[in-house]
Amino acid sequence: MKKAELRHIRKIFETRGDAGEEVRSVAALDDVTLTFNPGEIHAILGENGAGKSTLVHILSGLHRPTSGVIAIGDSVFNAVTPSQAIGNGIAMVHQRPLLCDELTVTENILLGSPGFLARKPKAAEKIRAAADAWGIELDLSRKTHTLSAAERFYAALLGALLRSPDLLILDEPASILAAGEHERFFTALRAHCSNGLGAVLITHRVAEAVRWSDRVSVLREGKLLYSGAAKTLDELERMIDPEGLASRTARLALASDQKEGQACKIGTDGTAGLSVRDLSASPPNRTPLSGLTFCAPPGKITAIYGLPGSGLSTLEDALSGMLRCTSGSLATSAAVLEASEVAPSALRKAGLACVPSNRTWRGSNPELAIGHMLCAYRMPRFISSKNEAEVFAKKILEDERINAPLSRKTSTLSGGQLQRLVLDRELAEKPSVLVLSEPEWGLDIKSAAALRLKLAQAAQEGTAVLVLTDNPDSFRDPSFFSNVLVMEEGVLI
Amino acid sequence: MKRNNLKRITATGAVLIALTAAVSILSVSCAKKTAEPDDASAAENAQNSNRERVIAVFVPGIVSGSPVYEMLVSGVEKAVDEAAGAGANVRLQVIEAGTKQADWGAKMTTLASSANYALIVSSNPALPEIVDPISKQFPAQKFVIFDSYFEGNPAVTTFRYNQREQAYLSGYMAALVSTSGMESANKDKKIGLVAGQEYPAMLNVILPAFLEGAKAVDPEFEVDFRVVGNWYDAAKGAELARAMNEAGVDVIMPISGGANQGVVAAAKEKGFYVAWFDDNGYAKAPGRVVSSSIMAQERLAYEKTRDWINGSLAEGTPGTVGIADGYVDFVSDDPLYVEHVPAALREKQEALLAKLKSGELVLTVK
Amino acid sequence: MNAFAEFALGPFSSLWHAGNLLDKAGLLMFASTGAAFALKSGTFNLGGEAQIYASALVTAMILSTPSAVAAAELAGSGGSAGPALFFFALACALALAAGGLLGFIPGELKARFGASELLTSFLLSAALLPVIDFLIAGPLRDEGKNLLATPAIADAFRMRSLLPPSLMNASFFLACGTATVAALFLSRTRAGYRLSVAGTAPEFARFAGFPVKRITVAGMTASGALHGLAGFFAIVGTWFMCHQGLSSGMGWSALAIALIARHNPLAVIPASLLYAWIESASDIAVLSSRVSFDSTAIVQGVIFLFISAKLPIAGQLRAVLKKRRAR
Amino acid sequence: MNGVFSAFTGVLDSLLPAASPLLLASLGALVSEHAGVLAVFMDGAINFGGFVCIAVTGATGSPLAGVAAAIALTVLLLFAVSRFTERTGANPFLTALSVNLLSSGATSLSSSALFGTRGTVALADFSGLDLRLWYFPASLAAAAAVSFFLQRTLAGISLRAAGSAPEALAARGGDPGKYRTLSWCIAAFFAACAGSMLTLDLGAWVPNVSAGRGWTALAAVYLGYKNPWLCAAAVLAFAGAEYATNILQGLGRMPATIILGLPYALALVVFALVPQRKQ
Repeated sequence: MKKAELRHIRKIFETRGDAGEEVRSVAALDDVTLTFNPGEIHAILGENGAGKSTLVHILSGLHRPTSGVIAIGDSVFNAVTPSQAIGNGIAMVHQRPLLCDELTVTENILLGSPGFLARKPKAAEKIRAAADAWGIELDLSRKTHTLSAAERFYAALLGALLRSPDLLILDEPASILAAGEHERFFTALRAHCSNGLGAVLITHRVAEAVRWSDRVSVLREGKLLYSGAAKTLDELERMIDPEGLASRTARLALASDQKEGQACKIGTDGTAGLSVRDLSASPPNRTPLSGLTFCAPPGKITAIYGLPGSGLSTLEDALSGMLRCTSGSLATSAAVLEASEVAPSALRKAGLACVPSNRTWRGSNPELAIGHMLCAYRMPRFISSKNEAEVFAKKILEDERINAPLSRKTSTLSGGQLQRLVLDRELAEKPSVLVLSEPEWGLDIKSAAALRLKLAQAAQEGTAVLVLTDNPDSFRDPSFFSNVLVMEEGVLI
Repeated sequence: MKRNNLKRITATGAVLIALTAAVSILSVSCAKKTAEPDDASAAENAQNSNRERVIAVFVPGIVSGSPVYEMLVSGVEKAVDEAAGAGANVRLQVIEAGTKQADWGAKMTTLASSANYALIVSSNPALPEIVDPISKQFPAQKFVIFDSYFEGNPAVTTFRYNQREQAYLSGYMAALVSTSGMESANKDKKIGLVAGQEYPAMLNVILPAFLEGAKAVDPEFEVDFRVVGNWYDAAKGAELARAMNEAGVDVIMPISGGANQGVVAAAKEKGFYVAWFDDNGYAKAPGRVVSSSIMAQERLAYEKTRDWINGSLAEGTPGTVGIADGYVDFVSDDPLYVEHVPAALREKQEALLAKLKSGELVLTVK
Repeated sequence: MNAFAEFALGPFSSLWHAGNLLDKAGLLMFASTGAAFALKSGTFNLGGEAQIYASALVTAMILSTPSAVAAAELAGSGGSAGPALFFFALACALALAAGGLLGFIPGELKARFGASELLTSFLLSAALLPVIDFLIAGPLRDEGKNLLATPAIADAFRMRSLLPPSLMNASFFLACGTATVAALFLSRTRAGYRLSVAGTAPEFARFAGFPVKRITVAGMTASGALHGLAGFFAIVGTWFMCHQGLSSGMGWSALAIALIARHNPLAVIPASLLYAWIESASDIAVLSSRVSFDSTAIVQGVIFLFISAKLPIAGQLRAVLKKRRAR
Repeated sequence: MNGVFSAFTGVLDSLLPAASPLLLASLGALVSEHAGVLAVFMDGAINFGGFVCIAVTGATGSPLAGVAAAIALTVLLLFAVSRFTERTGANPFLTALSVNLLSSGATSLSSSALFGTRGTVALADFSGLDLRLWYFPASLAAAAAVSFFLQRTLAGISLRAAGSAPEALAARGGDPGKYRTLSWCIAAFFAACAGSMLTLDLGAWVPNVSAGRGWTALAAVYLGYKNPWLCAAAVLAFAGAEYATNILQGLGRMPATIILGLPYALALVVFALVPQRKQ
């Protein structure tokens, strides 16, 4: 088992602005030196954009450092390629697992392995053995586009494990796994690490780091603040969020709270908020919805919690109109829509806005200009050079302190920035209902707190906020929600 | 938002032009070799007080692989060489205009407008109609166009072949072979014609005359007429020929450019016979090609160009040439023909030829 | 160097050549604006050839109907130009409709059945080309002549040459205008914005409630109609009759130009000019028998190779240009 | 009964060999399609391969050497163009189109240099190979090989990933560009085989002998949902339609030229009506 080391790593990204703007350099990593030992779980903490992902991408060969070296065992590299990284025992499981949708699980796992023939039965045997060792259940012959998020994570994990790595990099694994699975997974990881496997765990969940890791490193704005034995929760949280934004939110939520304590009665109040009646849908290869009836009252924040595979993602698609429902209806203060009428445009007319879980491709698109992404609902019929839409978009960027020209592609934004912009865009429509799917997914404590502030504000202004989440951590502060519903196998229980 | 884009476009534009330039240098410098003799002769001419006359051969297609145009070019070439050898200051330039008919007009205009050419020679039934309006724009430009017929323009002189005679000869021989006892002939009174495309001369003259010739052997004869759709799909030509053979056709006349090769290949494989058209084709498949009715395009092009250089050509009138004056003929002295076609058939064909030559049988074209 | 200059400057050596270059560029511009339009909306129109051909045939047919001929005679003999104008406009409208229809069908098949428009537009084109060939060679041919073409349209319907004797006419400016309008439509209207968003980000467009299917159909239909415009002007401005094989190669050239222009209708203008220049230069080189067809094919092939390549030289040039501008 | 049977075998006799070059071509297009490359170069590559095959067969007298040279040179040409495309980030559609232009120019130039003609180059005393019977079985075997390659070899799996998820492949240490180039080379291999089959069958090379088969092959890839066996079925359907139109022409009921468009019209109808697989 080898030890891996990053020495004096510096990574500069160059961003180009609009015409006339000079090329600016942003240091994503600034002189970072870190050691990853075998047999250890090494957690890397930091807020969004602190450089956690860049750091492990350099280690796994997806990025080239601007300066500094990478030492693996006895070899020293200026930079590694992905295949060098794999060859030297470094395997990574990405936050959004990089899988080829057209291939089966087995084929995905075999992808990139040496040799000529793909001995699938033999490979499947090996994969199954690894899966058993980690307590993973997965149908290996399925094409990966039919898998749930957690299954995709497992597929990617098995792919990494089959390269028998010395060092396993895990990018935010917990954001995908449900509570029970989470526990089982980390127990297995712990066990394997005690056999000598090294693990790098990127996470924004401080509690997770405290509970499972042997060593913690904290990054902030590209600089390494701390690296050493795990500290207490408080110490670490203070290090990451010195302004204490997170606790302020909790107080705010309590102050504005007029809890109902129980589910609103169905069908009594269809004139405001969102009321859903008997909604059913049966999309292929996914959990069906069978007769969902619930309501999200105005001025309240309602949550629906469900494990992956509970039908929560089907519900998201149904509520955003991306999926045709077979029966039922959906009502807001502005309109009553039968299942056959539910479509994105009809929903928007009815005053419903949505922040989808897939921000990259559905809520936005990497190829789109930021301005075009923000003005989706506000483009005037004829676009003059200084139009309201442009003013509107500039204002949002200004409010979010994102210094980027409108013509830049959204692919240059960090995940957190994108999430904030999508939310702002939807909120700006002053919706009577706002549906958010996994709003805190990938957000650090600070950003998550800011998000909650915004949601609370929107609720105070009378919007019915509906949060769909499979992350139990969302309920660390249960007072934030006025009502929590639980979904299982396509029904609310 | 667009400014960035524009800048990129301008930059790429500039690069493109630079690159095009570089590539063109390469390619044109390769072509320069052919250009040199021209330059040399041009310099010579400058010293010569005798004004040079350039004859252009305008090829509405591509010379190579097309017997009609190959014969045209070599005929004109022969006349020009001969005249130049005798001290006349004439020169030849061959211009290929490609197969797209819509472009011929513009290309012909380019030639006419350049006023560089004393005479433009060409060959295609459709050309006079393209040339006529151009000629009105440039009345000084003279044209001689073979394989076509046009009246009423003093600057345009046309000659057409009696293709009815030519196709009649083929049809007659094909029917003779089909009814003979030759090993691959069958009982069906069916012969075939494979055309590249349907066009007026084909539908109005060649196809009917081919049938007419066959019916002269036996009135029960039919012609199986099929079309390839282009002038190059040889595999389709072969498929069509096979299908025709299955349907009882034992002699096929291909008039389909490059696709003729497909018919020949199918004939070798399946063992039916081929009637060749326009030039001598016996050697294409010895023993399989049983007929070659030709037009003497090379001779005609040579003679008329020679006459024009000498100033003895009757300009502005259309002429029709045929068997009687020897511009349409049947190749009967090829050893392969003599070897593979039974004497009885050859005699009958000779008799027909004699009747046509003597005027006993008259086949006029409209 | 001399030979190169001859090749490169050939198209500008006379009004005749230069005018024809502009005329060719104009026709290509209509068609490649159409191709760019389809690409922008996220579709691939491989049926351009038949769209041009069919519209050209329709134009030639309308303008040679007895009543159109009579109207042209009336206008020609000093009478009212009204009826002639009517037929001219009718032909234009029907050409647009014919091209549009041939774009609409693959678009609708995609929207309704999810059939790849890449394939359906190609198949539709391949199925129609022989039919049009047949119509021109057979029933619609000018019987009195040996041309494989429809009867020529009357003088009154022909666009006047602006650079006599060349073919160049107002259609070139109309083409530039069309490309500009298309560019403005895409960048300055909501419909154009939605069309290009649906093209680059289909899932986002669907999520945002844009009528993605309608946009697909509209993009393909507009693409077809713009190809149709090329067919229309090919008849009234360039050839005055519909020859067999009139559109051969034009559809593919248009697609290549649209790709060179990176789907941007405004960039289609210089790209068409560049393309027409290369073609004209090759043609002239062949006509003056400097080079053979083969070498021009190779030159064009090499240009195609390099035309979209991001070579290091390009980057350097860009840097130089930028420095200059900064100064 | 016997008559029907012999008619049927007659149909197969002409149908299957005619379908074979098309099947080979569509297998090539299929592989490149899987790697995310739209194989618009097929037509030019078939012509190029066919020419090399006839030229070398003529020079050496051995069709085997002809086929081998055809494969080698066609693969080399497309390899070079593909590397160029990858290295310079050029638009692959345009560079692929350039192959068609280069092929027509190069074959024509070398034809006039080697044989003094730019037209038909017929091999004297060469009457086609007596292998027609084997064309179709060989092509089917190629389909099996392609299917095996795509499904059962690691390179095949990587090639498919290079087309649908290049970033996933890159993260696993594979180079998508390398696999795209591989796909060009495989397409070149099949194009050369198809070209050789066409020209050896004719015993000659004819300019533009491929006559659009490269495009039809591309269409067959879509009709066959990118599956080798379904592609074979699509090719058979195409060839069947073509065969039917050849027969139809003989009946003389319909203008011959219109009939030429029927296979495409038929394919269009079939493709529009058959339900599409969801992406």
